[in-house]
Amino acid sequence: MHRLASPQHFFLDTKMWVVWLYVVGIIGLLVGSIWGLAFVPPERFQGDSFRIIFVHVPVAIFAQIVYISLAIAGGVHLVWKLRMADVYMAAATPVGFWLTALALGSGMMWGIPTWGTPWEWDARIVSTFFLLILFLGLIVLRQVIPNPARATTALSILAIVGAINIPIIKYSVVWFNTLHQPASIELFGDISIHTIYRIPLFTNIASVFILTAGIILANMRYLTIERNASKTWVQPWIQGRDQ
Amino acid sequence: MTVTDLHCQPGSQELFNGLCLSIVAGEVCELRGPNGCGKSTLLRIMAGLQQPDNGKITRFIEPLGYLGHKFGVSSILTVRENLQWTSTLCGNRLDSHRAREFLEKFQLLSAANKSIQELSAGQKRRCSVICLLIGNYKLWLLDEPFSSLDSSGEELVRELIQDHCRNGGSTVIASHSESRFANANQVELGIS
Amino acid sequence: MRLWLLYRRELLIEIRSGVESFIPIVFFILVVGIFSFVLNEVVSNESKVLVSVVWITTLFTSILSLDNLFKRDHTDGTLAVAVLHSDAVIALVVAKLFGHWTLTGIPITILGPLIGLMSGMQFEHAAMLGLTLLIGTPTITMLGALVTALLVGLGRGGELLTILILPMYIPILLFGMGVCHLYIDSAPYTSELLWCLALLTGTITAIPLALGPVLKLSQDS
Amino acid sequence: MLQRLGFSLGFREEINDGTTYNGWTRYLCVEHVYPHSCRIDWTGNIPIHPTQTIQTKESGRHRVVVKPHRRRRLSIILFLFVGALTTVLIAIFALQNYINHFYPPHQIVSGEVPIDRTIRAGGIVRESSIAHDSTGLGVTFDITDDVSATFSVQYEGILPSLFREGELAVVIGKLDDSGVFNATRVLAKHDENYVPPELEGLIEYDDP
Repeated sequence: MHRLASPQHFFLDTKMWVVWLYVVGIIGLLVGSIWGLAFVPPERFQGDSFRIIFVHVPVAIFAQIVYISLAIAGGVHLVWKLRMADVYMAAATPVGFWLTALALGSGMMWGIPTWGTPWEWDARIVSTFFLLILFLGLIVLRQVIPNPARATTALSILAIVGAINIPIIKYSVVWFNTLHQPASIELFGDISIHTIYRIPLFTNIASVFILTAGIILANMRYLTIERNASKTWVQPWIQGRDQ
Repeated sequence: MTVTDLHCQPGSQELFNGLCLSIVAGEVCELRGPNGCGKSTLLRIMAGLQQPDNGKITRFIEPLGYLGHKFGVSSILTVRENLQWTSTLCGNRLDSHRAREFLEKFQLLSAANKSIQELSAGQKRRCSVICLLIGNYKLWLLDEPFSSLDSSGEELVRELIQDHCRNGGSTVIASHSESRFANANQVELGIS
Repeated sequence: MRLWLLYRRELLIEIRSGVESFIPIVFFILVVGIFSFVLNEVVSNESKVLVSVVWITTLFTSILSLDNLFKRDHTDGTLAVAVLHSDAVIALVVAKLFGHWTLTGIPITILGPLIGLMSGMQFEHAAMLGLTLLIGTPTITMLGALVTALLVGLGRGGELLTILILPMYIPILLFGMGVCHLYIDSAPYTSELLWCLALLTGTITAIPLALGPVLKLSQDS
Repeated sequence: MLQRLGFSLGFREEINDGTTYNGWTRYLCVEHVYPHSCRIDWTGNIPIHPTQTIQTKESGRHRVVVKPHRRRRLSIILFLFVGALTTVLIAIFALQNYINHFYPPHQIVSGEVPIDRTIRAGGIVRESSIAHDSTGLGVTFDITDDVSATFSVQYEGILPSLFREGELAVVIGKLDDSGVFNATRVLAKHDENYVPPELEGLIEYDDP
């Protein structure tokens, strides 16, 4: 594992990984969603609108997982000052942002048929919304701080503080929601997952995981090139000899 | 204090690589070099304000006296309040007698109760030098100490540095004016 | 002893900088006034709305005033001097937090219930609002100070502050308001009150110690 | 004269040599270096402030660091520990007594409930007790805890879609002196609902 710490080895070795991750991820996603969207019988309450679950649930799960991974990378950066941790954070933040945006989007798309309004102050949507703001904060902070060394440390602190806050925000939102204005139908709450839905859902979850890992890895490779542009081993790629 | 193979690359341009330096008690070390060659960055790194990209700094004596471009005095408070604030910060007592003696030495007695905003740059610099003295640090890191000081001020500061080194302290000065210290060892920071 | 001296210095700076340090309180009164004026019929018969209004305005007032918490000392260079004394910086930071709290936290804790009483809130509801504010405002100051410390020295840190801090303030806001709403509903509110306390003790343990290194990190502008 | 000094894993032994340095008592801490860590050969003297006398170790495997420090670190760790402990305790305590969120029927019936204030009451809707009055939206139903206590509720408005007999319901409103609870809001509990693990005791309401 130590070999990967050096930027050059990282760039060369992971070339194959990215390709494989992309391939498996996309195939998995196609299989899972086609199966979920087309072949699964409509759900008793909501009929077809329920199918969005195959997109929404995996995406929402991984949005949070990416943020938690950012916080861990932040911790690693603060403690051991690993260069890779910083590159990972820079690569993973936009991916996390788009995942949360997708989760919110699919949540709304699901909201229209079931509740009649796309935006329903339901606890789960609200906490995903705040997650989106947290990601936005990370991205904005990175652009504002000119000095890269300070930027990474500030980001890792913010990521850690944010990660500590996620469960608290979730709990307080769910509590606040159920207290005042009762929780309308939970996103996927009131439908216990029958076995026939389970398989496509898990394939989708696995494939989204692989795809996200692939995208993040590709981002990291791109960033390693960009950061070490002045180094000698990077020159052949800069002239675009082989990608 | 020892600095071992320091490497710092803030922007794209590499400031220094593999720099080794050790500051010994009772010695003046002068950092020479044109503007923008990283003198103050090196000083900030030695003081611990800035993190080098890699390399290690072992500091034997913890509290360091650092005098940067900005005057280390808060502009709203008066001179006397600043002195009192610095003494509370460093933890050593400052009785009014000693404060008065410092002010007389730096001809700031008249401005003692005026707020720092009204003072001239030279007077502000003297005030920050007094704050440095109050802390009685062993190691001084001075960034252009003579800037905006008149000749009497410069003379005063130089004499302070000399007797500071005589009784065992050490000083690192980053300045581009020509050296005035006999036994100072020079560190040239040219742009390679 | 040192803490007291540093705290006095903070107050001295605030008072000496004249009106500028009273802007947050005026902002608080103004915004609460506007809200209760505009929502007049709602506020008069339903004191819950007023509680929410007061709490939300507290958040914004603290964000407004947190920006120049470290800014003045950073421009003067005193922050750099303080950071070098790693054990003294904790005392300075605590003094700063207290200074900021006395200028924004305490007035709000007093004014909030007062405004509530004026607009027809029962006495013990206003008292509960005051209690939750008393617990909430230090947490807000400390959490905000941590994020401000990250942004010290950046040009336009202020507006950015709001985006970064608001998600962190949500729990404090919800629990603080929740206790008052529950109290008004005469439902048992103990667990929410304890959550406010937990947030407070959590921030008290973590933030002052963390601020020292964070300030040191954000020196190299 | 100065050998390359690197940081190394070792334990710190403090010898108090009694001299003070501006108010701090000075500890001479000698770090005993484990053989497997990076080799440090230390010979000759270290450029320490001449006023400090140093006792050299002949085995050469020791590195002498003169560091005036105080008993600070211990107080910080203690403070952190106590703070974290109180926070966790308060959080646990808060989680525990969250459940009693509304008055059970037997309290309503036995009158331990303040009359003139809006309160929350909850229980199971008694079978076939829902009666719509003729004028329109008014509806009366009984709430019981399946043991003994039952109280009737009078409500103006649309009942929630998931409100059914035999299901849990929570009513918010005022109890008038005749024992009838006129509710301003009625909330019905879900049948099977994904309740986050840590909120087992919570009852989720549903209201259109």
